[in-house]
Amino acid sequence: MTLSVYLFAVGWPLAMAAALLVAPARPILWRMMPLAALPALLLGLLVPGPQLVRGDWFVLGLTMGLDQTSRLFVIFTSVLWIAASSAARHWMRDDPRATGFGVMFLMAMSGNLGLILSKDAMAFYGAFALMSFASYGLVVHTRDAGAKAAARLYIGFVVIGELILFSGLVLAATQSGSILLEDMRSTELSGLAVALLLVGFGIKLGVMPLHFWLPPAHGAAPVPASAVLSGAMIKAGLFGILSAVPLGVVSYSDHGTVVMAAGMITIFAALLLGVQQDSAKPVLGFSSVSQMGIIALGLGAGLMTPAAWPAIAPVLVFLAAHHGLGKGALFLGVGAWAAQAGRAGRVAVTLAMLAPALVLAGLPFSSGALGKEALKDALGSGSEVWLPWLILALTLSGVATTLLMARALAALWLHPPKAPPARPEALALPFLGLAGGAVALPVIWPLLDSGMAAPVLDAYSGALWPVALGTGIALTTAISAYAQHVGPAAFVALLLSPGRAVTGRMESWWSAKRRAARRVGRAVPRRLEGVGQRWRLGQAAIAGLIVAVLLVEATSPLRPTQTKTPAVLLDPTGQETELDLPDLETDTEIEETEALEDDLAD
Amino acid sequence: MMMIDPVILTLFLPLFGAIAAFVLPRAAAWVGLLAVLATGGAVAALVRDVLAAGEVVTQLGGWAPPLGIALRADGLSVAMLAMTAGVGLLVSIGALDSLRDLRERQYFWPLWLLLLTGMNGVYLGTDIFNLYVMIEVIALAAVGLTVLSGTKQAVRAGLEYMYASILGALLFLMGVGFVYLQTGRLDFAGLIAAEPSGAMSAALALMVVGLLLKTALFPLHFWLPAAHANATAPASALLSGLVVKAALYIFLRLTTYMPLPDEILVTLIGMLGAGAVLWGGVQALRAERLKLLVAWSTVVQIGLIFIAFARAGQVGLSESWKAAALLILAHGVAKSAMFLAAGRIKDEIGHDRIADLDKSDIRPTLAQFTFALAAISIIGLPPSLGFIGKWTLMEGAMAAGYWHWVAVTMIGTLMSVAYFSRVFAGFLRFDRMRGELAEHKGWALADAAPLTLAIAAISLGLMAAPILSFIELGYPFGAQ
Amino acid sequence: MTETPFLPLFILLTSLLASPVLFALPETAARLRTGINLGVAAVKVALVAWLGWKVGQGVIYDVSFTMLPGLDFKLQADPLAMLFISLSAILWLITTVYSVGYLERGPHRARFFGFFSLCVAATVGIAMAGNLFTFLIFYELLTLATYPLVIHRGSAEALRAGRIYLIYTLAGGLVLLLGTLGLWVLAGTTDFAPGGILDDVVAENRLAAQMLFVVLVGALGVKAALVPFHAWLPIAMVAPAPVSALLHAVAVVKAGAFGIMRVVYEVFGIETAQALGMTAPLAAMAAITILYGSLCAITQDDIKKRLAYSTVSQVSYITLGVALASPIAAVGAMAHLIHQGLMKITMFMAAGNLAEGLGVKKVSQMDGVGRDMPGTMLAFSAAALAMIGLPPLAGFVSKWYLAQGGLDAGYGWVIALLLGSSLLNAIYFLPMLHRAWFRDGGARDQTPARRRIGWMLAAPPIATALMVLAVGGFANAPFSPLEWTRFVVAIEYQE
Amino acid sequence: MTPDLIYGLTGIAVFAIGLVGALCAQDRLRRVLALKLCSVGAGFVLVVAAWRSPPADPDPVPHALVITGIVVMVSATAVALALIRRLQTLEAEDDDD
Repeated sequence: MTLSVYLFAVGWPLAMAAALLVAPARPILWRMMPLAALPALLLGLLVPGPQLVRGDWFVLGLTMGLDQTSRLFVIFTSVLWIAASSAARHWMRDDPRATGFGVMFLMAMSGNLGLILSKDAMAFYGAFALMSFASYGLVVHTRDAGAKAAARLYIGFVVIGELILFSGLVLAATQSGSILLEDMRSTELSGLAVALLLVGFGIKLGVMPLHFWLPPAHGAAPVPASAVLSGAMIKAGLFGILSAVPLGVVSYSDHGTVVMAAGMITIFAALLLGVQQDSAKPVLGFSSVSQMGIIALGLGAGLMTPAAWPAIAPVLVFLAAHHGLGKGALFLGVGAWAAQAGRAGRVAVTLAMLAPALVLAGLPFSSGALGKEALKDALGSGSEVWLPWLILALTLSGVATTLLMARALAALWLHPPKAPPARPEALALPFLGLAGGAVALPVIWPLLDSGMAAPVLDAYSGALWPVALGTGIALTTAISAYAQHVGPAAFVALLLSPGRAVTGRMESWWSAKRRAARRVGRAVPRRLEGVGQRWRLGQAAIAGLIVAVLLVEATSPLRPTQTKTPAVLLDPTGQETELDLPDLETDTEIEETEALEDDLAD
Repeated sequence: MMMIDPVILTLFLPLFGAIAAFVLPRAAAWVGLLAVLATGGAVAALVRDVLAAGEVVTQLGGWAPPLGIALRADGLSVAMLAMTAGVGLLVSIGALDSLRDLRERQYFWPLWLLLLTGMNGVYLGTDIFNLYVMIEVIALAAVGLTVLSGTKQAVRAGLEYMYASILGALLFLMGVGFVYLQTGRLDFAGLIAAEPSGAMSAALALMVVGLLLKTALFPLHFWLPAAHANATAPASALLSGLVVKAALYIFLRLTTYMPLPDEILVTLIGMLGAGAVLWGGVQALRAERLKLLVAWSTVVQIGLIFIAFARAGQVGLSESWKAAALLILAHGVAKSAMFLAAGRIKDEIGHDRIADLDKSDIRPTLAQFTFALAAISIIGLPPSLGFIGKWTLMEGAMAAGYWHWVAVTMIGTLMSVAYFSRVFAGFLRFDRMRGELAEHKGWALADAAPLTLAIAAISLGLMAAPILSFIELGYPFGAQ
Repeated sequence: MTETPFLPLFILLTSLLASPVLFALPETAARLRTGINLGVAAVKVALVAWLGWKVGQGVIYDVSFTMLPGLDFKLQADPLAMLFISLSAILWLITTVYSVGYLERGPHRARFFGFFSLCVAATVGIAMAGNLFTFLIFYELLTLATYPLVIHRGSAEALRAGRIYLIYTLAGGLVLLLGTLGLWVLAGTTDFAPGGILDDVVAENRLAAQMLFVVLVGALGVKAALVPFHAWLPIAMVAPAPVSALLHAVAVVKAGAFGIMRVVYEVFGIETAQALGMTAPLAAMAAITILYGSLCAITQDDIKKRLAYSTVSQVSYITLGVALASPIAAVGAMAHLIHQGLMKITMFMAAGNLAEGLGVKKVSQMDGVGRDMPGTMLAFSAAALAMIGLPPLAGFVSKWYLAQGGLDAGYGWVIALLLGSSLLNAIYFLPMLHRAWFRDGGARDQTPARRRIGWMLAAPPIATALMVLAVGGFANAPFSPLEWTRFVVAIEYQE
Repeated sequence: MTPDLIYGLTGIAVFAIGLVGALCAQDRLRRVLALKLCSVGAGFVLVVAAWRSPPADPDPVPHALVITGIVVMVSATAVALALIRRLQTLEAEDDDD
């Protein structure tokens, strides 16, 4: 019974794909498209704990199930698929090859969900292959030269990857004596087997130097496909390694060294390659490569020091989910951006895209920062020789990601992507949903699995400066590029233009005020003059002054406060008398003060 | 030969001159000039006497007050006399040249000499009834000068001036009546000795208001701009430079002998002065004609002089009168120069509309230069006498802590820069001329008089120290 | 030593008395006017040289008479005054030559040279003023004498510029009057004396002394074109080239800067000013002005405007040097008084030549002017490089001392400021040189504006440029400005 | 109520009436008459000042003053009337034009 639930979750998309071949059912099926991944999501949410179900009846015997890791994987993967399929429904509405896309899309979905739910190597491999090959159809969908080239590259890598993976799985199965993944990952596999598995999954993961297929494919695929390719499918590589490689059991220090080195190179080399891209989606693809470099760092450390693995594993899962949601949101954002007809809408979408972009870049308190800090903590128990370098690389990865994000957003405006005529808001909804999920991840994650979330939640909130530095570099570069583009003179003029505009406006404001003031200044005296003449204010002032002076004199004590100064003046008799007033003055003063004192005493 | 007292000569020479000029209309100009010169000589003798004695007192006809009339000359009054004589002489010289109309020539000299008599009488007088008579004489002569040009505007302005002037004099007379009622005496000494009483207060109020009306302190200035602007140039120069000073002088003397009973009153007068500075400044900025602008600037300057008076404060008039006296002298010299120059400009260009000054292809450069020099003194830029007056005023105000008067003075200065620069722009702008620039027409005697006055206004500033010590001779306001 | 105590008075009177004579000369008497102009200027230089010799020997001339009780009109030729007098006397001679050439056919020459002469008299008066009161008199005279020069062209634009100039400078003068009165009321004297006269007042009433400093320096800052009082300077550029040269190099802005020196050193005394806490804000203001002026200069296309903003910036070096309150910086400041004068007058005369000879008034028209006017442009280039501070030119010497002084005073930021300012100088001067020498100005050859300039226009900038080379190259020689400056600073710092 | 008080108050009242007239009247002639009234009032006050209680002789000085005042006022009135006439003539000329 329970197996059938699992089979339903995996088979429902397949069934829809089959039904899509029947023309009359297509409209309703497209409408139902967002529901395709719903069973898997519900399964992931509702299954209470680790579960293993077997169906011996199925082919060679089938084992499916969920454990802590795969439960989280299936949840974020199905969320991504739901978002992508609701976008695809609108994206593909008028596409002549919509049916083919739908079929391939659903098949890839089925494969992706299936490999997560599989517990044995055969089923896993089958699902993995289904996903990989079906994705070819997604990559090649537009059929233009670029898409074809990308698809050719993609399929080449897929084929080689499947071969290597198959060899690795077979070897592992032989060595562990079981086809159950569980057994493989608890067996001491040989170095070769692990190497094959790592390379096989590494191709899907896109770690350098196995990344060549990834950016073109992500660029060529239609937006909903890119979102799942980047958000969900490359995580299948990680999931495969987590499932099949005996991490935390045996130390593979050579493998670990190589993976770590590859990861470190990946982070920054992808930056260098990514910033050279012209359009947004390949840039985002390189950003995915760069992010997978981070994950590779964790993997490498785990390979090297098994003791550190229990701390690293939950962080890697978190990072996978974080990147899946964020990158999926960004890809859908590109679609939403392209669907906007007007400038305002584009600006709005760009601003909205800043949220997942900054989350990816690791703004403090975002899932990006928490994940990276948690990874640093987890690595602390690993190799001490590597630790400082790892931490440095992780810190600087924030700068790298910021730059890539900036480049992607800039590329959006410089080389606007095309979109089929669709309802912009319909495309915006899944984008916003994923973006919200990416932002809210630190809150959601503990609700899903508090045990797995603990290391992340305990991590330091992260530093702002990498993002700020990246933003600064990006802005500087953008400005200098623009300056080169328009020429220095025009650039200086442009630099000054806001100042000029402000001063110009200030000036016009000021001159308007000045004109007004001048008008008032002219009018008021004229009016006053008129009033003065009409009411003969000058004449009235005479009377007024007489009254005022009399009033002041009447109200003041009849004692001069201004004492008379001594003067030599004529006496009536014609004799000169010196009026000796200074004494008088002091007398009056004394009297005054005495009077005052008396008053006060009273 | 019997030496006649220069005090008496100062008073009677212009009077006889006036009569002679009236009787001999053909020779009026020469008679007048001679009389002014002779008066100047008498004043010079008086200066010598005052320098020697400190003060000179003469009783007219040998009768002592209160029945007789005593004349007294001290530093301040002689300084005023000298200013009057000097300015009068130069204006007379200017008038020789600029008055062309026969009727104007005929009446100008008797009126002007009568005016001179009146002013000399004011400066020498020691009793208030005499002062009343003298200001009436001045008023009648001044009105005569105002209407000299005979235009309708001039007559109308003159009539208005007449009403204000007579009313002011009558208010003064009423005050005189009260004083006599109270004390039975009219001389200054009697005023000093008088006990404060209600009648004396009323007398003071009436006299003060009468004098304010005659000095045209805001808001009693309504008659002044039209009267000064519409008179002929020499008349304007005399009216603005000299006539208002007579009333100011009486005010200065009177408020010393009958101190204003209250600080509030002093402040009130200061506020009226501030009002004059501001309102006059605004009106000068608005004025469309050059002479009107100059007339409004007189209103401003009178306000400034009252501010100088009002910052008396605790120190009393014993200090502040110096600033007022310096400003009176400076304004007398500079303003008469300015009016004469403005008259010259009007004569040469044919109009005095400020807005059209720069359209004229004739540039009376010398008159313009004179105008600018006079403006320097009136604005109060160093080293002119106006600057010294303003310096003394601001110094006193600052020392007494009266910052508001300092502020008003500074605002007034800035406004005066603003309104005079309107005129300078008209002088110096050349891109709106109607034709080729005509050459300078050569100099006239009428240019020399204002130029001399303007140069005097500036260079007297360098002689401020001797002037100050001179006006203190005879302790006009007490020996501090 | 009391020989001919009236020597300073003679020096003042040479140009003061020449002025009315020049006014009175008819417009047509060009030859006579030129003769009087050059003769008086030459006599003045000779007298100044004599005076300098005497002052260098330690004689201090002092002439005074009383104007108001206790308040003297006082002329005093001390070493600091000599610095400014000799600058104005020498540059007056050169500028006179230049003006005669420049205004050959212009109108109102009588008026121009009359006021020109008056302007120099005022400058000399400012230099020799023995107290703030006398300083104020000449300061206002300078304003009045320069106003007709600024509006000499009589156009609407010139009048507008003149009005703004008048409003700024007269308002500044009025505030200076207020400050002088305040000083008089507070201290009871306005005499300049090394070490200051305000120690008692400061002890009694610190706030009043601080306010006095703000009022005085603010008022002088108007003419010294300190931001935010600088707006008049670029606008006053409509004046004819010799006037601009004079305003910028010698007369107006220098009067402001010189006044700040006098006030800080001899009214307050540098230690008192420092104790009042006023030097640091002044230094900050100067620093802002230096940067702001340069930044504004970059975007100007009009040559004279660019030079004007450059003046705003450069003159504040003087203020900065004063405000740093270090004797070494003071040496830099005073030397810059001379150096900036020489450099800027060269550039303005060169700019005038470009306008006269080629009709070039904008930087964008300067392509290839170096080939058309090699002498003028060589002079310009030398001055520009000196402004930027290239050793061993004049500008370098003053900047070097300012930087040293900054370190001495403990203000490390001065170095950064000077470097930044030099960079900005380079940014706005080098493109001009590049255009002049390395670009081809083919189109201009056909313009009708071209005409030959006579030697009276060509020679003065070259002469001043040679001086720029000399004062830099022989900075340590006896009687060089720098040497003299050290002498003055020793007095002002009472060492 | 001594006679001097009665006369004095009358004088003041006459002066006040004249003053009000001088300030309020519009007509040129009325204003001159009002000024005349003022002068009469002032003269009254001066005459009162001459009053002494009956046995004593009145003070002669004020009488002299009053006579002088009257003379001055008469001439002032004459000038004022002449000006008014002149102005009327001028205005009439203008109206004719």
